[in-house]
Amino acid sequence: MAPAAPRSGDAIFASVERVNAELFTLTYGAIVRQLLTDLEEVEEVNKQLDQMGYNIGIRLIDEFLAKSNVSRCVDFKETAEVIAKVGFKMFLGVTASVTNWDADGTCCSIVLEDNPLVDFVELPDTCQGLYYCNILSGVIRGALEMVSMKTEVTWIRDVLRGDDAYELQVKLLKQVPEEYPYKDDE
Amino acid sequence: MIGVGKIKQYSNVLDKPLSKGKQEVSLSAFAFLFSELVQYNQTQVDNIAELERRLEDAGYAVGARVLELLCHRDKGNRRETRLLGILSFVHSTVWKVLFGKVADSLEKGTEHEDEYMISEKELLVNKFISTPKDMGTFNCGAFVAGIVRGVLDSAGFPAVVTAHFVPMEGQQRPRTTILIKFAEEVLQREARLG
Amino acid sequence: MATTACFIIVSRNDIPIYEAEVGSAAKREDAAQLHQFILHAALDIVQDLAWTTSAMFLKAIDRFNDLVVSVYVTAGHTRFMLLHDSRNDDGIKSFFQEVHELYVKILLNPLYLPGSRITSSHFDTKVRALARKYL
Amino acid sequence: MAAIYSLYIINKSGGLIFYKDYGSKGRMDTNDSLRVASLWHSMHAISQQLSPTTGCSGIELLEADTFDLHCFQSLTGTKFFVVCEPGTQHMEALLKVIYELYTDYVLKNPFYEMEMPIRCELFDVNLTQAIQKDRVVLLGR
Repeated sequence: MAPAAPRSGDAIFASVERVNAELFTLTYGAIVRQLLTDLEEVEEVNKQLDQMGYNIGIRLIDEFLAKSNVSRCVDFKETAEVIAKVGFKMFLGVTASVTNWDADGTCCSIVLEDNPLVDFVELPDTCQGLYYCNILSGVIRGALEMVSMKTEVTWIRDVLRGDDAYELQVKLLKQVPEEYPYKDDE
Repeated sequence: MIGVGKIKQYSNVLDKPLSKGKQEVSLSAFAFLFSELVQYNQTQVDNIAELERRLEDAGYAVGARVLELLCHRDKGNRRETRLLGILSFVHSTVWKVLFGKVADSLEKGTEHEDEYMISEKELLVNKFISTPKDMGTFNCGAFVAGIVRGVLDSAGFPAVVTAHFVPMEGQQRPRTTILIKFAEEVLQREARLG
Repeated sequence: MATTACFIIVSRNDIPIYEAEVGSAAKREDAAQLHQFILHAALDIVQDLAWTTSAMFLKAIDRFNDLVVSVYVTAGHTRFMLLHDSRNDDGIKSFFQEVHELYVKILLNPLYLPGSRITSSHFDTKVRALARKYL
Repeated sequence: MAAIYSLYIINKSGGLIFYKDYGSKGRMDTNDSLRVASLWHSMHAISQQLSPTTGCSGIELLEADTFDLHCFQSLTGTKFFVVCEPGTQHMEALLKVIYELYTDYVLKNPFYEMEMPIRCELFDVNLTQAIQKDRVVLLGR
């Protein structure tokens, strides 16, 4: 069975069941509020949001693969392109682009045109260090780890902190070969 | 770096127009997020009643915002002052915006004057959720019960709102019923307003 | 332009969450105190009136010498109250409606606790601009 | 004529997380099914080394005289394989449907812990429907 051609983000987004973005935005707002009450320390909230994103990423990747017919990505460059072009559109209905590749193609930026996590968020003085959308960095890190790519994902630009766009840096740390260690060493 | 991804810039957030509520995300995105909300709260509690209360609290604040937004945007700045008015606001306007459809049914409780039930064969938040048997009557719909309570409370109709699985004969899956039990003062005011 | 105008926002449980003297006359500290006292006194009238109409703009509900109290109640029973001496009802209604839109945006900020004080400076600047425009 | 004998799902470290048989043929008790799972996991991995072509992703079809075994491994390492009557059609398509049911009713269930045995009522319900619908297709052949 010849592998079906990978489908574009738009095609998948149009074909999947969708919900009003406001339900998503308001629910995410409820999560951040809960964390701020439970953890108080803004740095702790950033960590917890990233961890929650990671927990989502390790599950969401299978849906991404199942629905997008993406076959094994040749290299990290293609992977980042697929995440931006297909992944963000398929799940969040937003377009993202990949820029700022470094020389050896192991580090890039993903820039979001729009961000449905945020509607009328304004960081009060008590939350200055907060990375409100930190769940996104965790999702990318978790998803890539499930396809054997250890990465570090950090925010470069955040509109809530006065920048003009949302920009995530994705740095490939290690490509984990996953041959089965059948030599009985473990 | 060309201005890729330049989001329409507003000097401050209050200049941004209210969204029309037309933007969408995939159901999967919401399902994964909601699943994580439930899993996170499981780590914060040590019994099911507390888990339900925390989900309800999370929903409550959403309800308070939904009321103001929808009455302003979709209801042309009109306030609900009567019980049936606020119930149909929840059953249709709120449900349509949040869950994309009017709720399956809105009924008055048979035994008690102060009880009403909104039922849904397939509550959106429960669509992919299989509650383990050992969690008894626990229902993730507590989040939706919280939203409903948030709407009712803010509108001046305080109530206790709970989510229940109700088996339906001939159906493998029980439906979810949101049970609304209004506070005494609401009924008295209703009587007074005649 | 109203020479005297005091605008306050009171939460559902009668806690003031925003105040601004927006009249053109010179501000006198004691006048502001008096204005807010008058507005608070009118609260119980608002409470009953709110249930008799589904409209948000309740127009003039009380009087104090030459000053009039106009009120606007949102869906969540947050109350905008204006003590003023101008007679321009349409202007007051537009003022309330535009402040209402701002208030909804403040409320949609998940990091704002409903019913707590509104501390956003943008909100304050915009309300004063609206007052100059409509009152 | 039970076209499909049994279905296995293995997590990425070879642990059996789901086993269901359809009819008496080829039924396994729990220990045997666990053994088959880890045996298959190793064979699948070794086959990648043995294969002359580079980038081979392991056995997809094993044809024996009394059964066929169709296997699908996701890029995340989860394996779905079905044992069925020789020559049964549509098995690749069925495995793809099961993979999507897994992403919906298992991975989106907050009460499912990753890599653990699957006990999700909605997965069972939808799986049964998928297999039945498919069997009708088979019978209709």
